[in-house]
Amino acid sequence: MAQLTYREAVAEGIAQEMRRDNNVVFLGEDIAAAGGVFKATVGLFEEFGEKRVIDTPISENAILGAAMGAAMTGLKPIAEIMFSDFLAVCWDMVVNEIAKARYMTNGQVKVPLVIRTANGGGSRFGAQHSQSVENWAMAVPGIKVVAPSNPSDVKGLLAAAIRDPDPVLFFEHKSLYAMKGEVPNGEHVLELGKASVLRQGDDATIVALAAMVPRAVKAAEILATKGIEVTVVDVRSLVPLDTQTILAETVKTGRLFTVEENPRLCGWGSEISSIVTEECFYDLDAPVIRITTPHVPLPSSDNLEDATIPTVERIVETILKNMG
Amino acid sequence: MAQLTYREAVAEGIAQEMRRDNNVVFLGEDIAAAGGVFKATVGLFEEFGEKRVIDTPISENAILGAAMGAAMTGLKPIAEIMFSDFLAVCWDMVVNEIAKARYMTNGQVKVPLVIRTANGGGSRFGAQHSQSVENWAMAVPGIKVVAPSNPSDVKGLLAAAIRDPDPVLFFEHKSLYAMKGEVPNGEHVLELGKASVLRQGDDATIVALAAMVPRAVKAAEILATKGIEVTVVDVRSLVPLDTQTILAETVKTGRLFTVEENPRLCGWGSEISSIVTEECFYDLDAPVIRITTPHVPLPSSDNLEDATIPTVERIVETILKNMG
Amino acid sequence: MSENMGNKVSLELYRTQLLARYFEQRASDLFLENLVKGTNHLALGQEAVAAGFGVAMNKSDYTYCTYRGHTHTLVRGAPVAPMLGELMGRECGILGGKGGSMHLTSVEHGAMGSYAIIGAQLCIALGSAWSAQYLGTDQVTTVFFGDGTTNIGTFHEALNMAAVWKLPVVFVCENNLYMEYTPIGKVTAVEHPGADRASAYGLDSIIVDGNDADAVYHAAQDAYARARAGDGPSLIECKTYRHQGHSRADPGKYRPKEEVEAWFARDPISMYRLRMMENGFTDEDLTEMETEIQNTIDEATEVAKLSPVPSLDIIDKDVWADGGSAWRN
Amino acid sequence: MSENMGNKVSLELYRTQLLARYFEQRASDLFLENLVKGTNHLALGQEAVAAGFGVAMNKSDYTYCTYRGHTHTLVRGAPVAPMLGELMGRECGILGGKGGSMHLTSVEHGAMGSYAIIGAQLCIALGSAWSAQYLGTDQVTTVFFGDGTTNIGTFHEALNMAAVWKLPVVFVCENNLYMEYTPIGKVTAVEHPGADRASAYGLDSIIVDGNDADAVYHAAQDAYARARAGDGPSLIECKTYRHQGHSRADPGKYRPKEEVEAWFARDPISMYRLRMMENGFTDEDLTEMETEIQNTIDEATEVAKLSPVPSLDIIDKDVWADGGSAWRN
Ligand SMILES: Cc1ncc(C[n+]2csc(CCOP(=O)(O)OP(=O)(O)O)c2C)c(N)n1
Ligand SMILES: Cc1ncc(C[n+]2csc(CCOP(=O)(O)OP(=O)(O)O)c2C)c(N)n1
Ligand SMILES: [Mg+2]
Ligand SMILES: [Mg+2]
Repeated sequence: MAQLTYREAVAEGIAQEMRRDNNVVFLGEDIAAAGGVFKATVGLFEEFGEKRVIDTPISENAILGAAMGAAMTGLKPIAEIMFSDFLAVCWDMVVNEIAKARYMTNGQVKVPLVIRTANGGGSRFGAQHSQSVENWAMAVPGIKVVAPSNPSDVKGLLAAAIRDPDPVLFFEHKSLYAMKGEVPNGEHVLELGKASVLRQGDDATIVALAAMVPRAVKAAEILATKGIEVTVVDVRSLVPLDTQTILAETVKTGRLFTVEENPRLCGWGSEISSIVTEECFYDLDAPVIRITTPHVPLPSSDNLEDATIPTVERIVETILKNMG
Repeated sequence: MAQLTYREAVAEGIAQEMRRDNNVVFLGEDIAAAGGVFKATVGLFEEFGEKRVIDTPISENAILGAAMGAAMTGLKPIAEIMFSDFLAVCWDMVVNEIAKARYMTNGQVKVPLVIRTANGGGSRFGAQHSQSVENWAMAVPGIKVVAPSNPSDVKGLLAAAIRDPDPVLFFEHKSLYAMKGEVPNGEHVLELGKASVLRQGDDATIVALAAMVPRAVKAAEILATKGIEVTVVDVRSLVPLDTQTILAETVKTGRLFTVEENPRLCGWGSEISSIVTEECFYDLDAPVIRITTPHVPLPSSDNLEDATIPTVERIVETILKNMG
Repeated sequence: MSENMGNKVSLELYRTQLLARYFEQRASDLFLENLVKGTNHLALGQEAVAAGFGVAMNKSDYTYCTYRGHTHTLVRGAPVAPMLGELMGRECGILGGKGGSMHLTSVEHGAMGSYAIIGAQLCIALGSAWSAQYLGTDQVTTVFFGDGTTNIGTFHEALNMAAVWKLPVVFVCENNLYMEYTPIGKVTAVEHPGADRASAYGLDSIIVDGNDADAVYHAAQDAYARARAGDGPSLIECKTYRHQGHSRADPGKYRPKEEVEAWFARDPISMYRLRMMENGFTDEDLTEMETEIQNTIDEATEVAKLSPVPSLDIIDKDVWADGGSAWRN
Repeated sequence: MSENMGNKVSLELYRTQLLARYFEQRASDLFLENLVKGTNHLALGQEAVAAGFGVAMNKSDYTYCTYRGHTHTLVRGAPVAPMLGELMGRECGILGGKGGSMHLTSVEHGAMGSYAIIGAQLCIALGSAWSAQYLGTDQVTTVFFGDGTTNIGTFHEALNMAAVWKLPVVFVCENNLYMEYTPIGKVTAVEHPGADRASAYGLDSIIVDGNDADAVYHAAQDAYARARAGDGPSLIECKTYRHQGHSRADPGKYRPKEEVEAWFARDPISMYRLRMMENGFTDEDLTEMETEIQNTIDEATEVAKLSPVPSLDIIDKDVWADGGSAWRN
């Protein structure tokens, strides 16, 4: 085990796979010589050279197009879209091309690629650089959606995403880049589509993702001091979705709270709430409660942003109120 | 009352508003001289001339950008994005610019515009020209989302959208363009955010939108012959959402079925299911059941497409199975 | 056929154009018979472009085309019955009936797909050019698109990146003078929507007569030589004209009669036939070839007609590499 | 100040550049004091561009700029304290603390916004140019963007549509040689990312010294005259250089020392000061002006520092025209 930051785990995950497979290539804006605007790809250019680690123009459609065509013809590209908000600029490539090609061609076209992107709020960057858009991706058939909450998962899930034969949208959380954690040395590959249960309790279950995971864990600790024991599930991957774990952990406690950074409407919480309600209705002691960002663009100043995204306090209060 | 087709009602709704307000302008690809690829805008160019009804290059970002900037400076633009699938090409303009401008500028920037687009399947056009993406729009704070199911609503809701001081994404359903119906003569303006109850029954409630509305009504008629009386609610507008009507009509029957063309994950049905479950949990006799397109891109051939989008039969069977 | 057939390339160009022409005519007929559903964008009148490039390229090369992509896919060698079957939504379809007319693809023939959202394929084409460059193969990528497509952002991004990376890719703008129903001049800042933009990417301005298969073929050869030599992309504007409306729904009434007549008088296939005869082919030779190709189309039509509709099972297939569509465990 | 101040425009250009310079220096200081959060993209070194256009345009004209838009917003007359307050996330902020450094806007001054997603504002700028044309006002729209922005699709779409519609809009490419940390030459197919693309839209190729406020001012005047005469858009490439890194996080190490030195030697403000003195202004005159502007910034800083953080109430305000954020009844 090594102590790595979340950002270092990104570079390590990519490096592990680039060493293994010469056909893994990496492109994006300022990812090479500069090591990325979040410094998450430092060292890759030096190790793998300009043929495999490539600085592109500001051309998000060309970046994803090039990645797609390369994936169709033998390479394993990793493309960075600097901020997940910018996926909107090249959304056509994601949803209409990359996600649909295999299906539309009856399996002829294969698109094994990874799109990495910095997702989420907390950096005071304002509404165009802070969104959590993993729900957008979940709504699109044909693309896998992964969002790790800690350095070890970053390395293991990124490696799995690169090895996956299908396109994967990999959401790194920009407010976690500085987070430190234990990461296995040597080859580390996880399986996509497995949630992880971080803590177990009898009273309620929380399902969270990415930056909401440490907050959920913290909330659980506070609740424990008040005599409420909650299970915390880190979803890790929205597609494929580990409904087995989510349903099992919900049934055990009879109560489910989802904690998501998505704005209120049509977030992934609504999907999980709907699945759980449909499939475990008679096992629920109370309705599923979604804790979300309100349905507003994200404001930029510290106090406003902090009050908008779900906080530890809000999680605790919401659970207390509903368990009271 | 006049008998109009859904497509004629589009032209009539636009014409009504262009006659009223000289600052209403209309732009899009092939919408002027040719009257639109769906012939939904025939006659407007002839009546209002090339200064107000404008054929554009294939430049969806420029179309929406021009509409936005014009809306910010005194005009009331209507922009057509030919197929809703193409919203992905200019998604940045919708979600990051148009939807957020007012909020980010603390109310300084006003964006009163309408984006009209042909949504939905049933035309054997394949996966890139058949999607129902109203759920994408619902997920974005700052834009209103309307989807009419009949000619009268087309005219009345389009007029309301044009008069609305906020940006509205107006989803016309391409498989309804040929539908005929009674449309009020003269000025006809509805209110955004009001669902309509098309039929009332005691046994269950169906909530549907756009092309799923006539199917839901048909299903209700078939169910009635089997002794099951269902309420059918046409949501009409996803944002604002008429939760009062949806909740009231669900509580009356204790059972809710949503029927949507969206692929399975994160469709608007999941949002309504989550709201209803959270707020009426103890009034529900059974879990909310979502009837959706499976989570696949839409296949093109007749029989495959027909079997993918929810059919009258599937609605009937699902309700029968769950009421059985 | 007789011995004096001469130039193999001419023969191949004529044969390829005929195949394209007869296929499109059949697609049109089947559409009128209501055996082809949805929509259908025919390249009738534009066959010389697909043929010229198709004949000039190597079998291992890659191509990308548009919703108007029947002929571009055919010229790569994609088999006729599955192509027609796809238009008809049959089980034998080259996409199993899942894609339809706008998405014809035959990866085994290097036909990497037909793309129905304007401009996307220009960016995707960068990728196979990049992989060929990376892997050190000599494969060149050709990407077809229309005049109207030069006004969307992806055109610009693709051209710039191709030039910067010196990719082996040839951008073929088929200027048929219309973006759907709108004359290209009404929506474009320059006269030649492709050629007048080449310098913005440091490329030569190239215009060829897109109704002359030989001219297209030679331009293609030059571009391929350049690409294979590592000298990067080319942008070639081919002036041509479609014989029918934009798609099934369009009678094409917006086009001036004289313009239509002038272009029909320059029909690529009639012109090429005349040239073949000037070059010593006999009417008999050519008629024999024509009959043979027409027979191929007829036979394929029968095969496709006999094919059943796809099994509903495939709805849930091939979203993922494991063959299925499961999004949960 | 003394009587011999001479040319009013020069004075205005110098004053405007100073205001921009001192504002950016203060923003930088406040950032280092951790009073400005998030990110901050300064235009230090590029002030002559914003000033040249700002002085040349009419009060009623429209402007659009980028995340590097402090100076472009200031030159329209946006008040300093609310500008600094916005960077600091205070209640007095020009956006109430909701937008931040990357979105400065002052609609009442025609500063129609700062846009943080590359290229979008070029398309949005079409709209106010269109409305001015439609309504028959003489307003011209100016839109600022960087060299790196010339490679995204929206650049292309905006330029083409502006040219086709003959819109009164001026596209100002501030070529500071870098797209973030990447030299523009490494990712661009032509030497002059703006000017070498002008012909693709039927426009003249125009390059000006972006560190010379007079040169910028004259180019702006020409473009505005053209726009107001109904002759359509212009694309002007201004060569300039930023004195700091791309944003807060960037020390700018990727730039060669000689390059940096050469450009610092061409600091627009020092150069302009010399020219003013050559033209008869005294050191005293100029120092007086400098002090006055510095005082304005100091006073505004105090005002902003005293302003409280925004009330949490505003989180739910102004999504909609009714002032609220309700999505349900
Ligand atoms: C992004 C996008 N916008 C609009 C369309 C609708 N559309 C289909 S074909 C077409 C015209 C294309 O014209 P051109 O590029 O000249 O090709 P041609 O059809 O003439 O071969 C348009 C606007 C589309 N498919 N994708
Ligand atoms: C669509 C999009 N892609 C990437 C970015 C990230 N980004 C912000 S500034 C920048 C560089 C812009 O360079 P240039 O246009 O030269 O402007 P400058 O910063 O030099 O003023 C990039 C890539 C963005 N904001 N939007
Ligand atoms: Mg064309
Ligand atoms: Mg720059």
